[in-house]
Amino acid sequence: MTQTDTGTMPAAAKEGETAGSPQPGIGRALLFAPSLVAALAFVWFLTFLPAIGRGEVFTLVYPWIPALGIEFAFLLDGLGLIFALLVTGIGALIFLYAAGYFLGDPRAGRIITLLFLFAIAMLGLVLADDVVTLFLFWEGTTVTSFLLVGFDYQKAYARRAALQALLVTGMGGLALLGGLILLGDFAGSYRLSEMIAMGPAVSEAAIYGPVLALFLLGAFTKSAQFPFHFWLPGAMAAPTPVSAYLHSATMVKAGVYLLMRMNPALGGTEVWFWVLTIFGATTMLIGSIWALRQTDLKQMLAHTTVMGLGTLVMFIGGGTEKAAIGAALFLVVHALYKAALFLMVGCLDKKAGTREVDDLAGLGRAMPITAWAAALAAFSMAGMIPFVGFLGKEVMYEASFSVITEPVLVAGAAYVANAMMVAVALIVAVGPFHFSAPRSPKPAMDPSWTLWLGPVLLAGLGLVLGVIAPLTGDAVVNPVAASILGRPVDYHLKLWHGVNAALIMSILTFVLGFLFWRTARPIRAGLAGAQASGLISADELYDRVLEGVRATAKAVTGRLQNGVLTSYMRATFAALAIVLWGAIALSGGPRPTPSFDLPLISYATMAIMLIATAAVIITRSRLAAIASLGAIGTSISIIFVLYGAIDVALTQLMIEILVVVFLAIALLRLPRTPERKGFRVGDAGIAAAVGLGVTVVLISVLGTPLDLTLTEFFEENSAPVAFGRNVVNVILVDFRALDTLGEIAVIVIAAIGAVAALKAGRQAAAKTTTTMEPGE
Amino acid sequence: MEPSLAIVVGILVGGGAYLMMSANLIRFLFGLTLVSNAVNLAIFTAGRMTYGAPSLVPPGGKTVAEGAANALPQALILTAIVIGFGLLAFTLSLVLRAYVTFGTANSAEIREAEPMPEGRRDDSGKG
Amino acid sequence: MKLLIRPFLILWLTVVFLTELLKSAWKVFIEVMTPGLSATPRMVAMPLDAKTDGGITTTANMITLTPGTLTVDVSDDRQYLLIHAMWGAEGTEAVNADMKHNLERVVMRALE
Amino acid sequence: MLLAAPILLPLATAILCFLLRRYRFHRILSQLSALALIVLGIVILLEAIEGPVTAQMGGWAAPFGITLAGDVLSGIMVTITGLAAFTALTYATVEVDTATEQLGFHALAQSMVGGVCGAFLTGDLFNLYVWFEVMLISSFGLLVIGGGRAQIDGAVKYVALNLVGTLAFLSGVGLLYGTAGTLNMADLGVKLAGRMDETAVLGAAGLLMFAFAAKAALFPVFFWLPASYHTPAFATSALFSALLTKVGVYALLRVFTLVFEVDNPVVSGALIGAAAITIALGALGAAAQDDIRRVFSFHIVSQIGVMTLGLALATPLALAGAVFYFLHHIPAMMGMFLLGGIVAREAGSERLDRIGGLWSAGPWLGVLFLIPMLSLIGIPPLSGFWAKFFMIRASFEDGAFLLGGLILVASLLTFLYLGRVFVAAFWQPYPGPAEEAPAATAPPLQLLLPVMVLAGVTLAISFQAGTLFDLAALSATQLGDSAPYVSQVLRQQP
Amino acid sequence: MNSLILNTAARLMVPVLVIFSLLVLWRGHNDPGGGFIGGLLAATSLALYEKAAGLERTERMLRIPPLAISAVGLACALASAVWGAIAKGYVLAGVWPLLTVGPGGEKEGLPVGSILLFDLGVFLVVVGGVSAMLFALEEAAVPAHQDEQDDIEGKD
Amino acid sequence: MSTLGATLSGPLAWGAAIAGLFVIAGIFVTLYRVIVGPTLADRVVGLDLLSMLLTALLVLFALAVEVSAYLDAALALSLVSFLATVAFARYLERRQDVEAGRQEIRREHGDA
Amino acid sequence: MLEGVLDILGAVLLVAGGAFCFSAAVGLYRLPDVFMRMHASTKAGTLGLMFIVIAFALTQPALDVVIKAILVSVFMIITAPIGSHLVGRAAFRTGQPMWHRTILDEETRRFQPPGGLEIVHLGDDGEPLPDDPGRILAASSSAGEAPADR
Ligand code: NA
Ligand code: NA
Repeated sequence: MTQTDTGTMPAAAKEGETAGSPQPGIGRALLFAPSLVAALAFVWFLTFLPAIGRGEVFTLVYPWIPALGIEFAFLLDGLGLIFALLVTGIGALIFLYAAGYFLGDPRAGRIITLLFLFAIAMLGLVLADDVVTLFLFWEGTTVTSFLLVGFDYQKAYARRAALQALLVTGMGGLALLGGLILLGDFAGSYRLSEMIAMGPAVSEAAIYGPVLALFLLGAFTKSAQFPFHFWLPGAMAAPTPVSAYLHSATMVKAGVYLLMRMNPALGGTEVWFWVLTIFGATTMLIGSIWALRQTDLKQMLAHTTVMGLGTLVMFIGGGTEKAAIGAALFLVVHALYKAALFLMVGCLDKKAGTREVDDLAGLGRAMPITAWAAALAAFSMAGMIPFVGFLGKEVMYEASFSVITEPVLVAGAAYVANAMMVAVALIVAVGPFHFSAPRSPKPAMDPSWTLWLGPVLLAGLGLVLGVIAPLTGDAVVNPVAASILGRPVDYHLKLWHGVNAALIMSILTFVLGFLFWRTARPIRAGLAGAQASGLISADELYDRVLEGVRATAKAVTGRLQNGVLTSYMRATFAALAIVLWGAIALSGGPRPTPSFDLPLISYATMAIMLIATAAVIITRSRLAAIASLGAIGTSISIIFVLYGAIDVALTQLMIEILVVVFLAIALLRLPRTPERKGFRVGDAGIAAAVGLGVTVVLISVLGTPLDLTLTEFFEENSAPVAFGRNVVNVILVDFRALDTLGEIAVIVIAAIGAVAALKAGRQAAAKTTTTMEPGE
Repeated sequence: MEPSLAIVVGILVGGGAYLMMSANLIRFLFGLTLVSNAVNLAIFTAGRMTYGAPSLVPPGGKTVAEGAANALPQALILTAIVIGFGLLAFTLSLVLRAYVTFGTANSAEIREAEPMPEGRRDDSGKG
Repeated sequence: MKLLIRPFLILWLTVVFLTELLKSAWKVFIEVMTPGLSATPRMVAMPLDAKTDGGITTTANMITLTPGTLTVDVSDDRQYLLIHAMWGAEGTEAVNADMKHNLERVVMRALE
Repeated sequence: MLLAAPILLPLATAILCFLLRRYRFHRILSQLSALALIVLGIVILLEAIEGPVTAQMGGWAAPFGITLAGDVLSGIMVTITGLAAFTALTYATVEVDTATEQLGFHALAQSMVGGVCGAFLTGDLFNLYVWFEVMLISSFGLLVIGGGRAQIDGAVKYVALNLVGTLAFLSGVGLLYGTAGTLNMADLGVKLAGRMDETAVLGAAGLLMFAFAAKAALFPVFFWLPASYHTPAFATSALFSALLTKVGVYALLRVFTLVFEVDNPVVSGALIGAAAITIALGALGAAAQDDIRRVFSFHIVSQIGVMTLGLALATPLALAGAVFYFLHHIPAMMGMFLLGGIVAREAGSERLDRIGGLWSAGPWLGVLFLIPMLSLIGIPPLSGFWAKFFMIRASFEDGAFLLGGLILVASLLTFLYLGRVFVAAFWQPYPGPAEEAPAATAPPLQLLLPVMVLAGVTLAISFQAGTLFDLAALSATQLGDSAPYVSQVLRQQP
Repeated sequence: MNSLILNTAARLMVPVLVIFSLLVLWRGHNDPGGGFIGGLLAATSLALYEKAAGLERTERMLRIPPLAISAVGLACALASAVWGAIAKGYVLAGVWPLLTVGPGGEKEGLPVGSILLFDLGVFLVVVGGVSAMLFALEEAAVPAHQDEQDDIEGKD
Repeated sequence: MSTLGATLSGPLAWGAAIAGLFVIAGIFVTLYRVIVGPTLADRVVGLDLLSMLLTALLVLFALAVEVSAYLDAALALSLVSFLATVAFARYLERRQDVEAGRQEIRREHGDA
Repeated sequence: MLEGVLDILGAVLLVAGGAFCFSAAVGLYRLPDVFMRMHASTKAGTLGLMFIVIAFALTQPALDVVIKAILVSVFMIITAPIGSHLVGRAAFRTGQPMWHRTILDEETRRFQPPGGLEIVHLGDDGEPLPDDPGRILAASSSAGEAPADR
């Protein structure tokens, strides 16, 4: 595949290196404030651990639109708490990291502000207990993510990735909104907790299918599930702290969160299992295979994130208690090691000058802290005992066996994925640091504490949580699993279960993982070949879909809005004909039989009009056309006289002649009518339909009796009350004077407009006409 | 009731509509004039005008004579005629202006705001 | 003196004119309602004696409404009228003399 | 006098603007008049919360004289009209040159505002026609005034297509008079009750629907809008975007609740069909465009479809949603247009491939841009989200799942095309020569102030969504049950 | 046109017609006529004068620009609306300050009041508006070299 | 079917009816000239006569139904038709000069 | 008695007026060129209309009717010849076709435009003569197209 500049991210694109003026002192201090705030929030959330562990639930509700039952509502339970802890805890470290990472960069303020805003949105998302509240924060993460991915907006790939992330997650968000509203209306409440409380009632309802589809679309796009997984590697255009935070630890887990949250209501069905398992497993496999294809460490991690998300989704689909435990545990495991590894890669990028795996080697001595952090995180990732990753893998295998429907499928997928994680862990933690002479684009050294503190703490926590496995299980994992399942969980997490099937699987995993690591280069080459041979990636598919949408839009719009007035007019009159004939066809009522009993003078006048109308259409002489128009207008005014409408007749007469005079003046300048291109049959058909429709409706009107109350009132009050004997005039200037006021306003404005058009036209012409007199 | 007028109205509307669908803006103007007239006549017909006397109260009288024409539709038509004239006069000015600007009164050749998709594009044209 | 008789002169002018108009319409009536065309059209330039705007205008108008002749134009120097005569076979002088005798003199007496 | 003031005041201002020679006075008068209109609108709104208020012109009792009637909806609309006029005319003080002002720009703008207010306040169908014409002819003038080639092209199409609508409107009114013998809308409603299946009534309803649809820019009569809205001055575009189509939708709302029965299957079917296709075609059209204002124009079309859907569904929530949509859409869309103007001014073009670099020139403009943009996309808690939410919920509640889905799909396209505009204007590097790239100097205050006011209003609507929804719901109640309106109009005293 | 005959006739006819149009305006409340018809009549007369004497002379004769005339007309109508509102409490209400009505309904005095002001406004609007459009059209439709030619021929 | 829908009777009604028939017949004959031409001037003359005949028809109708108010329409028609004739005559005379000006515009815009 | 006489007189005037009007139309139809047609329309038309108006005034002798009748008559008398003058002048100046039997006096040269003009001649059937020798009034060599408005 050739790289073009249309917006695909170059493999080793640099980021955040723009030099700028250093931050002033106060500004610099302010950069660290979000980190402190997040840390305080983390501590505050920690205090809830015991209560939540006991199964308590906290709520916070403000009224918002009471008329529609919409509230600004929050709920803190096990699931919410663990996410809140991840958001604030990892957030604190990443804000700190970002402050260091962007120190001296004028854009530091912007990115930290955006990160902080994102953290708020993410926190709101996981704590929301109201449909609108949830969606508010859900879209909040979409928008902040858009702005963060497009942070390096000068780069075409960053703009493309930002728009891609916006569109894909935006689509999911809209689907989710649809699902939320549907479910809310079904449940009669917009409170998530109340929807969930309905439990299986939802899956038995008729709306279950659409609701499920919409929720899954929302969750899958947000959590980069196949076939929407492509946006996540693209989003790596964002600076490393952003990738670490949004695109590994938190935002991409929003979809997973949603599935976990809705599991009691939407889960437990065949379709739920199959969809989640198949999509989760596919995502997992795709992510792991393409992770090996990458040479950019960040891209590699991004693909393993896709894999991790697939794993989570697959286990949420599992439906058993063990599966829920597995999902809950892996959620924590993944967040910790993946954030640590991302931050570590950021350190490498900043201090060694590249993220290309082949350009980095033997830096363990130069960057000891970084190397240690990498090692700790990688151990957890690979599932080494006693890291929490080990726990995760064990539970995962146990969960696979527990799955009722297709344990072999699930276990097999998990096996391949875990082996791949081992391989990637080895690539990331071993390759750059050990067993080789130092090699890097620039002299490597450990970064400042703000940069290494995050990876070290996160990776260390992976060890700690593994060591205190029972506590981790009771305080963190079980409440989450309880939320997923919608019922209390009684499971005891232990580091050592003795030798069982899961342990054997773990050992086999290491073997396969090691094999993958050793054969990484040939695999990579093979994948590259497959890619080159025209295998279409989802990312390309996205482009094609987008192009397809644009092409469809252009085709449809080009056909309709084609810039040709006649086609607009044709459509407009055709619509009018359809409206008229539709109304005639779909209605009844009196249809009088016409009678024709008028004096000759009436018929003569009408005949004049008809002859003149034909003349206007047929004649090629413009003067004859104008003269015929004059004849029609005059005839109409004679008809007005015949029926006693003398005022109207006078007005009509003078207006008509003025029109004729105006036309005659304008025709002095306007060009001759070009030869008619024959008779336009289609137009004539439309015109005839319109005309005939008007006639039919008009005759129908004549079949109804006319209530003359208004006219009688005017006739009786005109002379005695309004002091005028010409009833028509009194209506015009007294009874309905407001009409006349508007009407004369029309004349004034028409005159202003016409003068403006013509004067400006004359000025415009003066610029080009050479024969113009000077001073004109 | 005057069904014959209803038929005349239909023919005027049809003829006018046909002309309004023409690419030639002058013919469009002719069509507009026709349809405006037709609509006035339609109101007139719908207003159940009867062959009769003008709606004038005789001097010293209290109300109009028996069989006087219905005054209300007359007032409406009068208003409509004048408004229609304003619109027509403006449209005429616009067509003239379009001709001065584009050198043509053929709407198919007036393609500035919505240019041909693949055609030339005038850079300076945006106002 | 002239002021006193002017109304009578104008009245006379009117009478003369209405008679001429009647004759003129009758001639046209006969010409078009009977088969065949007897017309011998001729365009002539008639020298004007009337000098004032009103005089010229009235003369020109009356020439139009009287038998067989029709004013087409006034020359830029106001010396001549261009006249289209339906029956100009007898020649220019006859046409001119007829008009001068019948109309222009009456007009000038009444208006100038 | 209160109800007539929003009509008379702009007209008087128009006259003064035209007669005064000093252009500075035009501007000040114009702006003051618009501000006064806001006050008048709010006063009407406050009075109408208790129930509709009416005034009989000339002191002639309804249905003989012309009734002006103010309910919550008209109060809201007059207020927003004032806001729209104020912001657009403030923007115009810089954008519109003196020569154009000399030709009567302010007079035309004010008379358009007068016509729009007339349309919002009148209780008489023929009078509605008259105010439509005042609005229409003023918009004609505004479109051609001081125009270049594109403007004239746009004007020709705009005028030609709108004239068809106007003629249909007039015929519809005439036929309706011939059927019911009255013109007062409340009286018409009484007289036409239960007669929707007569050819005369349904035919007239069809003509009026066609006319209002043409004004509102609904399928298949929306062509005039994308053909013309991108051609005049941005202030004019913005004013048009705020008022013209809305008057069409307003008229649909008013006439098809008060005079006709919108729950008639033919009427609602036609409206739903037109609205749905409009939503789809508008969104597709916007996705196909490469000019800022053409994107916006098609976006308007799409949103008009959504508003019309509110009427077509005609449930209380749907009607409230439609009213709320007015509230949301006018300030947001105007803000978008005016910001588009600033973007075009700074970057020197409206073509998406010829602009860029604005974020570097001043990110605050981008942030300002994001407010109406995200609101129009429908990002919560901004006003546009609520508007969409109400409509989707109303569709779902009515069992119209496909329609709700359609709104969602159209919203996705909104992400696409408005996102494209933002990325092109702010993030994409300026494609032209570097010395022409947008500078970091702030545009004049007269351009920024209206944009900030509109963004502020959008935010205020967003955060007062609850209160405003109550207002919209009250308005929907008044629309849905016209009995109080009718009895207020037809009570036997002038 | 530069026709001596037309010029002379127009000079004679137009003043008469304008006076006649005012008469039509005045009597319009009781007989066929009124602001519209009167205004149109006056506008037609002005058009005739314009055709005969040329644009420039007509504009000079009018003194006030026609658009201003029509704006003043609209102002008259608005003033009438406000007059009614102030005097009677209803916008556009008829006010007849010089008219007294006897017990039997017989009227005395002059029928002059807000309604006549309104009708006058209509008259002015129509005269001004129509003339303005006519003049502008005339100016735009006749290319510049035409006027030049007129000047060569013209000695009106 | 009556000719004019007259309200009066006696010789006058008959006279009006016969005159009405004459005028109506004349109108159709004149329409032929207006529409067929062949020259512009023919059409203008035709239109002039057409309006004259329509005026006559109006007067006849006013007489037949005994409403003198309808004479107003006849008066107005005679005025405005004169204006139309003047405008058309000018159109006739100027058209050719303008034709030259148009060539210029076409040249400027580079298309014919 | 008087009324009866007036009625009969009125009826006669009406019929005569109608007949004159009709003859004007027939003249317009029958006569071969525009100048001759103007004779018919101007004279017969004006008198026909006047007869009808006078009949009205005679039979309904109210003051307003008489005034209006006089106004219409006077107006016709003033405007009809002016109209024919303007049309005729335009027709002459733009070289409208002329019946081939029309004799043009030498003095009419002074009424031609400076460049002179060429006149197409119509045969008795109203069609332009095919091999018209042409009565070219002044030096004008350019062979213009037929000015017929086709
Ligand atoms: Na003679
Ligand atoms: Na005449």
